[in-house]
Amino acid sequence: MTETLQIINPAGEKVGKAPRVKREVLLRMYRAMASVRHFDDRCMKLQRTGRIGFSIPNLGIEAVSVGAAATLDPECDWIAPSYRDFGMAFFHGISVEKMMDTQFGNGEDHNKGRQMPVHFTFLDPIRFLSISSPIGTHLPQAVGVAMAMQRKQEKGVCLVSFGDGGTSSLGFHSGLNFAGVYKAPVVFLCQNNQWAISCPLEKQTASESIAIKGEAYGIPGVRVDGNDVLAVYRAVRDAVKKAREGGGPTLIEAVTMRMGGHSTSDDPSRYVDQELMEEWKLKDPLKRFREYLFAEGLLDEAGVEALDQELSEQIQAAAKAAAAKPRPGLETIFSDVYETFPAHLQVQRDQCIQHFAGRDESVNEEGEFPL
Amino acid sequence: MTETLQIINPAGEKVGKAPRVKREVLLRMYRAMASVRHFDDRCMKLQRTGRIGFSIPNLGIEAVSVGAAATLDPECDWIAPSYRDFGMAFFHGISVEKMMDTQFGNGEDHNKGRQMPVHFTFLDPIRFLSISSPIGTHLPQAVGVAMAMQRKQEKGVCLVSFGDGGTSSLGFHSGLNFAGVYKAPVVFLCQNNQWAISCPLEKQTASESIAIKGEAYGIPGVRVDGNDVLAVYRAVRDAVKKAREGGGPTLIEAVTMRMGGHSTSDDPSRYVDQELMEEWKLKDPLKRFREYLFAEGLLDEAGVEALDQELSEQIQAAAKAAAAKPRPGLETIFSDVYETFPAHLQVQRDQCIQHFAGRDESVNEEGEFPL
Amino acid sequence: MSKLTLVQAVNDGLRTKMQEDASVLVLGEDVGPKGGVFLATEGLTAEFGEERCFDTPLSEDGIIGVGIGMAMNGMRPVCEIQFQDFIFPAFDQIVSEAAKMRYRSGGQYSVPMVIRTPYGGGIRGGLYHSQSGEAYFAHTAGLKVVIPSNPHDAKGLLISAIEDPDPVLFMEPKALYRAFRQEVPEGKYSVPLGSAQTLREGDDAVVFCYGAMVPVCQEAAGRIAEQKGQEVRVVDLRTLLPLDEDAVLDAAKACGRVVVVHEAPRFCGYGAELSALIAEHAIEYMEAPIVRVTGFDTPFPNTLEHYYLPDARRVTDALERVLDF
Amino acid sequence: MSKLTLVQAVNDGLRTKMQEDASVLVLGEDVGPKGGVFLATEGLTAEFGEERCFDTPLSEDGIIGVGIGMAMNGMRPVCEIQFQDFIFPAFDQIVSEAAKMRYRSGGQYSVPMVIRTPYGGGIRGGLYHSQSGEAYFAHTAGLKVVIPSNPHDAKGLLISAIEDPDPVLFMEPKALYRAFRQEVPEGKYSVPLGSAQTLREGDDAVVFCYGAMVPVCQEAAGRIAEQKGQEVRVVDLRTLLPLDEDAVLDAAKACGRVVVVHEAPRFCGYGAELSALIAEHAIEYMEAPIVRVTGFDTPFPNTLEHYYLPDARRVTDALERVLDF
Ligand SMILES: Cc1ncc(C[n+]2csc(CCOP(=O)(O)OP(=O)(O)O)c2C)c(N)n1
Ligand SMILES: Cc1ncc(C[n+]2csc(CCOP(=O)(O)OP(=O)(O)O)c2C)c(N)n1
Ligand SMILES: [Mg+2]
Ligand SMILES: [Mg+2]
Repeated sequence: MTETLQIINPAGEKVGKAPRVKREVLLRMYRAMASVRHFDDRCMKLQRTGRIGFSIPNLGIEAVSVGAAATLDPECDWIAPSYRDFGMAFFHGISVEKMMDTQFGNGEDHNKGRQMPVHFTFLDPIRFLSISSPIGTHLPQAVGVAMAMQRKQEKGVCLVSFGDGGTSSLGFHSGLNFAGVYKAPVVFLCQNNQWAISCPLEKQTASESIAIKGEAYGIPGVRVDGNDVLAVYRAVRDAVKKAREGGGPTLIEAVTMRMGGHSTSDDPSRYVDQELMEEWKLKDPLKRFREYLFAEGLLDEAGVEALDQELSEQIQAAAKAAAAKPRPGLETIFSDVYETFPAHLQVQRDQCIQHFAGRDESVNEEGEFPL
Repeated sequence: MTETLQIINPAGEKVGKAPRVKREVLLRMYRAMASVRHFDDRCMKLQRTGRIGFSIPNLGIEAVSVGAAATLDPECDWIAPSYRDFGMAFFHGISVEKMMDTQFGNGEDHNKGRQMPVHFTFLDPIRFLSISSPIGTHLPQAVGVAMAMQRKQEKGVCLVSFGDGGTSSLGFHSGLNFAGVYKAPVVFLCQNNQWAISCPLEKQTASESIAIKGEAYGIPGVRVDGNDVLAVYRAVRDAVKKAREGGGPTLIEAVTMRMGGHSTSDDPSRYVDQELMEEWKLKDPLKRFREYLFAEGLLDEAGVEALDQELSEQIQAAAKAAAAKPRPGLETIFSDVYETFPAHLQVQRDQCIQHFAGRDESVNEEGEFPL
Repeated sequence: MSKLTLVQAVNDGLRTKMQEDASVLVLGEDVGPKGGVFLATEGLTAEFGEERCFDTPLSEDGIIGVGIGMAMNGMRPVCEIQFQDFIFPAFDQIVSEAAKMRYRSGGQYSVPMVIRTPYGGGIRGGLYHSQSGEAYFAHTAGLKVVIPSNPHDAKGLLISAIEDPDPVLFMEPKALYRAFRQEVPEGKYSVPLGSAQTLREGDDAVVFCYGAMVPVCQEAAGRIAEQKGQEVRVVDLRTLLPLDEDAVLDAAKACGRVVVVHEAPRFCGYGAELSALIAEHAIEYMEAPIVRVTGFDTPFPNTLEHYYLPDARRVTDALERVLDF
Repeated sequence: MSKLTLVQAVNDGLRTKMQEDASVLVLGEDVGPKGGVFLATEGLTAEFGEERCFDTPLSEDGIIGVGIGMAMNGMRPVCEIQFQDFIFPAFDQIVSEAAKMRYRSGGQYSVPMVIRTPYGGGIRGGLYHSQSGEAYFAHTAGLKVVIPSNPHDAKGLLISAIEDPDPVLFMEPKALYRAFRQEVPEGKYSVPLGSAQTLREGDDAVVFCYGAMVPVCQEAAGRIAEQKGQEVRVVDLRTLLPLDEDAVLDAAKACGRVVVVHEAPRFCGYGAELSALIAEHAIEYMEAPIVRVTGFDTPFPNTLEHYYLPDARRVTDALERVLDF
């Protein structure tokens, strides 16, 4: 049986060997996790009030993305995130304003309003690869990023994150296979949150664990308590170090639970057992880490309150600002298809702009996202 | 480390517990293996003399396909073969004439001359699924065949065969995953012949073995000496029995060596080490089984000679007959696209027939297959 | 008769065939207890059990590959691909396998399977929840491609698709899933594959369309009638492959002015085939250029999707252009 | 200058760019020691080492997915897909990912990658070693699609493709790999993407073609000149996406009679786009139907492949039809 690494137990007590992490990094991790909690909550409300079209709950899984991201060096490492990885962006200091711009798809969104909410893309302060809706496609891409590092003799590592459902995708198979063969400096992080929309893990795969799937590719697999940010940190840190030193890839399974619907359009009561949710509520990763930091004397109630206050205000302000920004210009429908404009796109762009010029700009804006 | 099951050693001596197999079945197995050897050899010659366009060497791997096929019940079981499985057809009594028709792609070919040589399809005497060139696509199909059996509450099993290269395909991943989840009555047989064209196994996967890949799907993996027909028989028989009784799928790795080029167009001297070939020559599966049958008193030199004579004549006659049969009619370009003819295909068919009618029928027939 | 939305009609069609024929199965992501992300399969697992309507792992290659195998062994699987945008991992199984099985086996094996999938814009789904990929499939001999535009046809065409002996890609215009209700007969009836339908008569011009563009074109035809007093024929193709070529050529010849409309990008889109067919077989009847109104040759945007999608204004403009030529 | 076959010119183009630019890499099945099944990559591993020309596992999804990642991180990968027929497992990576990366990331990431693949009939390869899938890709905004018809263009276009900042599908007509030799300049030169070439002048009719159909059309044009004394213009498109629309429309207008030729099936094939373009922008110049000569709407057969493939006779017949209209 695959073992599960744990350092802080659900009560916040230290039960394993804690990794050495600087005080300010620990606090940064806590701040990132709290930011996710606030940002997520705000996005749910924005969606319910019709201000944004869609979001992806991050409730309950904050430790996975933050613990993993905290091990990376933004100078040389890359992240190939999933859509449920707000924490990776927050830890690396991507601003809430930028993230809100994507949530609103406004004219200052880095994606120019072309993607749905939560499909973030950033170059700075860390390479944060363009999130794609098709599941699993980014795994071989991450391996390619890592193989380019090998060829450039850089020290970087690529961290790629995906869900339990993602293990069934084609990209999982080809990504891990290539990584194993070429010993690519890549760390595969599976956020096993028990569900792929309504599909429970046992209908996703009959394997004993996700970690064990590494065997099929000659890649060591490690399982950690995904609600324990230090356990995630330690496992990913070791894997990153190994990859950086030429030791090849690792597959890490972080066991957690999606504590909300799949997305703002999902009603999990159709398929999730309420008792199970109650059990998992007791394992909350933010509370657990907070207890730990209290016990270590690194944080106190007042600090938590001040932080919550600050984040809540900051995020509300960012939402307000993002909502006020104009939508992208019509020309953004046509730019970035290629680096330069082929003739037929010039014609289409000009016709489109002409078509709407002088006409009443209001077009049908209905449509609700179902998923 | 994955263990390797062996029953007859390279010297033909019994070193493991032989499965109970009726005398006539053993002899049928030997006959099928010898048929493959002769058929294969004849096809090489037919290709070299330009009579057929292409073939796939089966030299050295005869024990895998015959040992596996011998465990099946043609009344209820299905085969989803690879192109390197002549032995499966021979064991089940598919006639050499029919096979030669496909090699020549003549008008009596069951595929109506539409596929390349070696892409056999049969319904009788056993369901022998249409071989496809794209690697690995037949794995989920075989699982689907098996899942249909579950739903019809039939006792059948589907045996699906593929190469070591096939383990990297998308179909391997989705096929094994679905089979594991639904406990489909399917047996996955990997003919690990060390090469995918010029790609050696260690560049195909970093896993310790192919058998171990089953772990990723909750499917037990078994490794057998693929040059030992009784070892293959025993492993597949057990897996078939288990599947038939509702115990779910098994992955079997039969370790062997491709003793020729990938195909008639391949020159393996560019990438295969000659010494390795010499080593493997000593492990020849046909010779090994012959020694065993000699030792068991089931066969003698005279019997072998008579059989060789018979097969050689039969196969040469079949080739001659197949060569003499007319090519498929022009209308076969257009039939079987759908069950019935849509209007546009009727028009295209009529135009094509009219175009060639009364004209000199000779068209450019050049082109040599490179692979 | 009851008034159903398009997605309810799909559900009704599935239920009708599952009741009648035990070999009809439904499989796909979230089609079970959740009932599908659009609720097209709602209640089927409850009524028919897990053996007949079941959730699959997240693998479109697996869904279609397994569906093919089941179809070859006596079942009539209806595979759901959650969004048409996610069909591409199964492209090989569809194009190389399902479409070619009967042909390559000399007719020994066949794949009577339906692939249902919602397509098109209108839900703020961005690049990957909005695409119209019909042209990728309509180029594939051996497949049939069907797109209904209303609840009545949705149920009737789906029943025909399930009964068809060959693989059918059944694309459902998600923008119309709940756009309106229509009387739909109870129980079994069918609308034949391969036959277009004229939804509005007219001789001054003809607009060819399908799926979610049908109401858009009907609105445009109405505007032209109102504004110019000219009558535009609206032809809903319903089956894209095999195409009802006679219906297309007859209408083109009768009207002499043609507009072709779809949401998908223009370049090498399905509309090109319609134009080409007419340019080959009816060009001497043409009194104006054959104009296409389509999505732009870009990926599908998000915030600006309603500027990307053809609307009644763009279709009206094109009709005016051919009418005034 | 040296006389090279088309496949040698491809090899020379790869070598030239690999010598010049250390970020250029070659990956694919059997491209290493074996040199590719057509020997297009022969000698590259020996010259540049395993890091720069390497064999991959049997996974097209992996080849393209890994290629995309490398391209995003500063490399210029040239991925080989052994036969175009086997590209479909990578369809999702190509169509959903490579083609849309620049767009969806607002221009933050891009994929300067080339996918080389042999396509088309002529080697008795049956359904799965003969297909011409250009239409599946030419419908995809964000991709470029290039098909050379001779050794000179093959090298020059390949160099342009490798230098292009966007993903390019480079389809090589395997029927022409060793069909003839041509003078090919040594070292670096380029043929620009997006520009068609007139290979034979004429004003009586024009035939549009690409790849392996180019010599077939040239032969047909020669026959028409001989038999009827009429001059047929032959235009080799070379780049299918973005298409040189001006070249197409100018030639169509100048000649008034058009034939479009490709090996791929007709329905929704690339030829439809050419017809549609002309029917929209130059219909008033047309003096005859726009005729397509193509593969049939069936899978690709084996024994009868030479009855399936368009040949000079079929093209000549079509030219006669438009000339005599
Ligand atoms: C190829 C593909 N198929 C289907 C979908 C629809 N879909 C979106 S998310 C999802 C479930 C993903 O589950 P998992 O990988 O566990 O990630 P999680 O949402 O739990 O974080 C599905 C099926 C998709 N996006 N891509
Ligand atoms: C999807 C796909 N990619 C590439 C090929 C070309 N190809 C044909 S056989 C082969 C190697 C197969 O190796 P393996 O699975 O080990 O089978 P073996 O030939 O050794 O029996 C390759 C790459 C193919 N047929 N299908
Ligand atoms: Mg999950
Ligand atoms: Mg092999």
